[in-house]
Amino acid sequence: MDFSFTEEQLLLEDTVRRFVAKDYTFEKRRAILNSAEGWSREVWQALADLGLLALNVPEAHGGLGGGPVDTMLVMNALGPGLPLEPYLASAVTATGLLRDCPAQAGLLEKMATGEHIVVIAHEEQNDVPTLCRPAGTDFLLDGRKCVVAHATAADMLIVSARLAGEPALFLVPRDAAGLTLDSYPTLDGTRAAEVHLAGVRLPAAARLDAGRDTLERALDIGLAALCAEAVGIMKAAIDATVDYLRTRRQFGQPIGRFQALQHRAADMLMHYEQARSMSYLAALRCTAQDASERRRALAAAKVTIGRAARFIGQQAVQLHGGMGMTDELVVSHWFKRLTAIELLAGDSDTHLQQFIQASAYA
Amino acid sequence: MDFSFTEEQLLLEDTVRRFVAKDYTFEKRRAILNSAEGWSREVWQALADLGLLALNVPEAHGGLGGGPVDTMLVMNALGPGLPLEPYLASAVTATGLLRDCPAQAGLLEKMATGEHIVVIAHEEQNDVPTLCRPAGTDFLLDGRKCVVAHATAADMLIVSARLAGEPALFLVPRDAAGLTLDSYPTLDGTRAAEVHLAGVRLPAAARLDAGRDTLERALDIGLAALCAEAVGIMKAAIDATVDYLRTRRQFGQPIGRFQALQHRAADMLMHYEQARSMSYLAALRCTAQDASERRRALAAAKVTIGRAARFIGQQAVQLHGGMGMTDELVVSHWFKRLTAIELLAGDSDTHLQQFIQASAYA
Amino acid sequence: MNLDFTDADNAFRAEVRAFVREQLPPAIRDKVANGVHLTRDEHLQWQRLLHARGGWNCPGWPKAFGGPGWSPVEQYIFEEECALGGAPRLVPFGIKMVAPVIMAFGSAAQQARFLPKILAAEEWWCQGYSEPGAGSDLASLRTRAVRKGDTYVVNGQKTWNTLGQHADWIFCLVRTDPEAKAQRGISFLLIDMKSPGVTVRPIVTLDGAHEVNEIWFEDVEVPVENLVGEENKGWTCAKFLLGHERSNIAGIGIAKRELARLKTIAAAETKHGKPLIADPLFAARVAEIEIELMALEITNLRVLSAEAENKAPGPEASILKVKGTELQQAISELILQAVGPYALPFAGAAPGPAHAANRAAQYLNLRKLSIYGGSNEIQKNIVAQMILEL
Amino acid sequence: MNLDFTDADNAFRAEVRAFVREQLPPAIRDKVANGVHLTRDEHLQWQRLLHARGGWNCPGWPKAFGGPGWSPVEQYIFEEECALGGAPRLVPFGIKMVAPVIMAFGSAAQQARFLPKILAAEEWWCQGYSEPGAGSDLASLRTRAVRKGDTYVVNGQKTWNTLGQHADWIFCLVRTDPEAKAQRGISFLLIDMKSPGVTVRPIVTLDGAHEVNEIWFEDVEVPVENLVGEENKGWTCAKFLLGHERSNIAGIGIAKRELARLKTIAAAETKHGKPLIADPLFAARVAEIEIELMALEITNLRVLSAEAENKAPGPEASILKVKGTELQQAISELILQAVGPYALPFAGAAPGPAHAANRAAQYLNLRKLSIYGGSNEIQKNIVAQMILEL
Repeated sequence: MDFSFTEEQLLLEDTVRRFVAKDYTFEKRRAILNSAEGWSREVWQALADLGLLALNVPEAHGGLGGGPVDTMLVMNALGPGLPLEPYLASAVTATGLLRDCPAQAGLLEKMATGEHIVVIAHEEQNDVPTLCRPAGTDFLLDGRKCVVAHATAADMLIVSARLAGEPALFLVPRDAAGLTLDSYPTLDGTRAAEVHLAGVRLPAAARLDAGRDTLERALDIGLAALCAEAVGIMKAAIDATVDYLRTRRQFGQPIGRFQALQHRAADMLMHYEQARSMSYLAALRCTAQDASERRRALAAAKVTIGRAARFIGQQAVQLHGGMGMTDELVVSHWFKRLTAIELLAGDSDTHLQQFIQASAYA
Repeated sequence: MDFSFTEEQLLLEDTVRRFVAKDYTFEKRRAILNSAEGWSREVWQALADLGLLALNVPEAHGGLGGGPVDTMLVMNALGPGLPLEPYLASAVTATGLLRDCPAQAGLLEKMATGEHIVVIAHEEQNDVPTLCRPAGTDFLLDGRKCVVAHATAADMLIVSARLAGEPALFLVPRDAAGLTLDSYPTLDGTRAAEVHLAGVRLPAAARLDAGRDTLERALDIGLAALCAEAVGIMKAAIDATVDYLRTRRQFGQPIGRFQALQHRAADMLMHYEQARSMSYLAALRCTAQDASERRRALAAAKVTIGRAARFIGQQAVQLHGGMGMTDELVVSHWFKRLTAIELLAGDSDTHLQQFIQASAYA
Repeated sequence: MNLDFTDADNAFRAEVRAFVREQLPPAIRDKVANGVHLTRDEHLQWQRLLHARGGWNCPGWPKAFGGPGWSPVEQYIFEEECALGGAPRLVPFGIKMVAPVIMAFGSAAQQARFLPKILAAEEWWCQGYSEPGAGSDLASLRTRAVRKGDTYVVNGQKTWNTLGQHADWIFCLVRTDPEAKAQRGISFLLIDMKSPGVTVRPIVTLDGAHEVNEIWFEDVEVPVENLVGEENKGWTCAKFLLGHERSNIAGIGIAKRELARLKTIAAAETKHGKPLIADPLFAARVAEIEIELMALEITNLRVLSAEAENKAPGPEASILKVKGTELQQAISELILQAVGPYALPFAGAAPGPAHAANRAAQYLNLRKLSIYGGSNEIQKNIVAQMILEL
Repeated sequence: MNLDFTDADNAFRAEVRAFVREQLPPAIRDKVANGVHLTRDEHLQWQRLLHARGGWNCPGWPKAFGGPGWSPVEQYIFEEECALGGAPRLVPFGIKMVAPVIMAFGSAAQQARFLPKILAAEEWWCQGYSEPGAGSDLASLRTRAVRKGDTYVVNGQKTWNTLGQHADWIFCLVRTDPEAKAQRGISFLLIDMKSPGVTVRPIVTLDGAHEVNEIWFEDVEVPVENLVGEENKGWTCAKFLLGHERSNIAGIGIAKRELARLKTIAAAETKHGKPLIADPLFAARVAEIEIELMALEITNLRVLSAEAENKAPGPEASILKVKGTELQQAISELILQAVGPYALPFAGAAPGPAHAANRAAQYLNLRKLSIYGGSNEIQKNIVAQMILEL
């Protein structure tokens, strides 16, 4: 048992933290948020230059061969900056999937340099499946993927579909004929889109040599990173709230002297410490081979992080009073991202039920 | 809509309150608790003399013809005294059932005077039913009823059993051959017993002219009274706790000056007010003809009262610190009765699920 | 004792219900249903429709001032039916806040000048209470009014001003005696928003809305006849007003409407191929809230009933505020959960089912409930100190 | 980073597990399983079995004093395996409280006199900290010790003394300088329970148990050689001791054992003809707790790991105390709910299934967890003030 990090890992975290503090300030992010694209290619290149896009790419394909613990530290540090770029979607989740597809080495190399962005389009409304039918040696895709984060930023989409009743994955260029994106902002500022596929024709090579297991593990790698992101934001929100409690005065004293608010802050910290512990577990188990052990750990982590995200987000706003409600302060933006994270990748109750199932209660 | 009480009702409540303060002190109760019988026939007679045993008996049978609202006020006032006598079981629930059985007028008259005590024996472990088979014009009963409060104090038991697959009710003398009681104390001090029925032979007249509906309504009348009892105890526990917070000093000031404890006390009061509201609803709906309206109201009341009982009971002990843990102070005894009430007549989750069903959610 | 409304109450309820059903413009109803903020004109349109019905836009007003002269229970029924029927909440600053103060403390001239315009929904009022350094702690406010002949010259800054961008008038607490301590030396002043020196600066909130403002006063001249009550005795008005602000503080009608919406959404959304509302865990979460709401409705009616017997509307209102706002927030949380990922599209985007549109913004917006009108922490202080005497 | 125990740790765990399985007397195991209080002899029997294994009854002691010299992680594994195996909790007053103080501050003579008797489980210690007027607020304690020649004469009263009826010795905080303020003027004194003038008065608790006492001192003469550390500097010992009391404060092993018991009971009890554990709502309540416990175990290991790196065992222990006790209490609540009406029989009565016996008494008894050892409210003060610096 070892809770320490290597010097390289600490250096990596520190690098990201300094990048956020210096090059991804709240003001800069606001300008990017209000831009037409809603994300910054320049920032993306900066992330590439820092080696962050190569982190999860195997060394054989020009990457750094990092793993979930490295990613956890990066997401901890990146979280408070509320990045609008598809780091988690492309450099973590999609990379995590493509890493298992030997034929995609070339694509991975381009992702490591920042040249290509890839996101997974998997969710469907009310589970109406996207369908694939063969057409000669080609495939035709029809369906709709919902709330695909960063779809417009992507060069390629990894689309899941049913082929003769079985799940299959396809690499679809964003400019493929028949593919249209209905893009919109989401509550935390990131852009997402409805992905409509109407007879999108793909060559046989577009089908990925990866099954449901590969997809699920990639999604779990993404989920662990999402947990780490949340933990980073929680820490920032607690620090800012405690600062506010120390400086804001009412009834002749700093409001942080009021015991009820002290206990609330203590409750926030306790939620955070528990969330942080589970984020460690998520990072260490997200690549586990035993599916039920992995499910149990990840589900438990998401439940813990979901509850903590809600409590800490809401209380950070509450303890900031009216100021917490303003768009002007970063605290409301942290709250919004924490709210989104609770909804993303399955809500707390869904994971609670998955945990029960994976634990074979009855 | 009218939340006021008649002068007679207020007088009744005041009478009971004064009886508890003067004639049912904590010391007196402790002596009764430690006696061999565990309850006091002398107190029972005093309750009869005050007219309380006649309260729910129809005027035609020598009673006062009172209803659930009168009972609510009595239970509010009686609750803090933690009576060890079978008031709720006999004078409320069993009376509520027998009132609907025209043939039992004579028994009711004896119950009104205190001469006879009757309790319902209905619960079965894991729903293993008590069975009844005809033997000539007689009936034979076999089975086991569990945790029947005050069974040893009763002259008669109303026993539910299955007769040819249908529910039926029988009046069984406590000294009937084949009926044995395995008696024990329960956590709140009242005695209960396992009721074993082995070939208990009863004449045809022992069968009550009452079906499942009558039994269910009587149990609901008892449930409403139980809610009112809890509300009375909650009030007493809050008053005592607030008194303690005002007088107990720590770190140079009364502990009631600490904001976290103030907020806890406020939370206790809010639970109490909500519980009190639902106890009104329970009293007014427990005799409703519409079964699903009645179920909805009673289930909602039990959930509210169960949650409040737990929170207020636990916090009354917590805020009293070590003193709250002692047998010497009444507060721990209120906590124990509140704990028992939460478990009795169906726990909170059971009623939550009944509420969902009665509300036709899906 | 009984919990049933009288026949007269029920007839009145039916009358209000029919009115709302027939008169509320569908465009307004839809906006309310989707949590979209109304324009000034839409607010006023609905208020004028109510006004035309016999002063219904001023449900708490006595007949003497042109109101309907309703009992607390009738007011409760009215507000509940408006909420259930999907009507917008009446903007309270004129009708529920400044008007009662003017009725109780204003001169005959002030009553004649201001009340009819409020009643006719011709003038919009807003509130100048909070300041950057004085939120719940009103006694520390710093906006100054210095008397010069027949005018006060006002300088200072107010914040968390709701919908002041629409307002014709603002009522303010201002400091008239800088030497006096705490609540003394404060006066209650009515200020024309068109006065030179008044600046309204929007505060954008986390849901992207412009609902609150900062108001700046720079050498604003206010005629002394706009002082309500005595100079330096404004605290009396302020305390009186706080009591009145609290009618309908629990928001039972709104909570019932939103609970019904939650159930509708949960019946339409599916989980593992079944309606979400059939999921035992989700159903239990909904039921817990429904039961609490049942209890709170009765608690609210008990407080109303005590009020009707001329017992003062006391600190019990703090209980209603805490529980009522907690419930509204809890319902909005479950709605968000029920909607799922389609709650994420923001700022008007609505790619998902119609019921999903704007739910996240509403959830975010409702976080204000536990902060404003005296934060829930302050309310618990009041419960502990005023009711429990700790 | 990794969360797995080392091979050496796992081997050690297996060793402890085997020992407990083979050596723990079944009668004691059954009593622990049913929440029945052990006798003095039963406690000592188990301690001596552990002692014979190489000082295992003193898991935190260094080898120099005859302990096993375990790392914090090994101590954690040891306590977890003892709990999981159904062993009684080690009574902490000698081994975990007074012994570390004597090791750190005691004279060589004191170490020679007292430590071997603790190690051999020959002398039972109890604690004299709390007083009727001083619970969490130790600084206001009033028990006096006046020096007369070579003895202190002690007068006063201690309360919430755990299992003092079994004790041979008591360590006390006493006031030696009545003029000094707050924590100053307090000394740390070791008192023979057989001294004339010591009276033990039982306090019966709500579960009917005799687990705590009041201790009265009337002109009790204590040799000055029983003073630990310097006169009037007892606070230093007290603070040091509080740090040590907190190892295993989260009670993870016990919580795991009780959670397993809860699941077993919920599998045996039925609801609507199915096992209770298959009820989705009940299962969700169990799962919420299991997940919190998973998290707390890792949090605990993180604190241990920081401790192992010689970072001080700091205020983080307060987090472990609050969460750990909340979880143990929550598990006992669910056990009560699972058992249902058969939880009501009390005081040894057990008419229902075997798993139902004594569950109510245990639930009641465990309310102490959030009160003693520094109430959970005090712990949150510590978290806010020491960690968050509010």
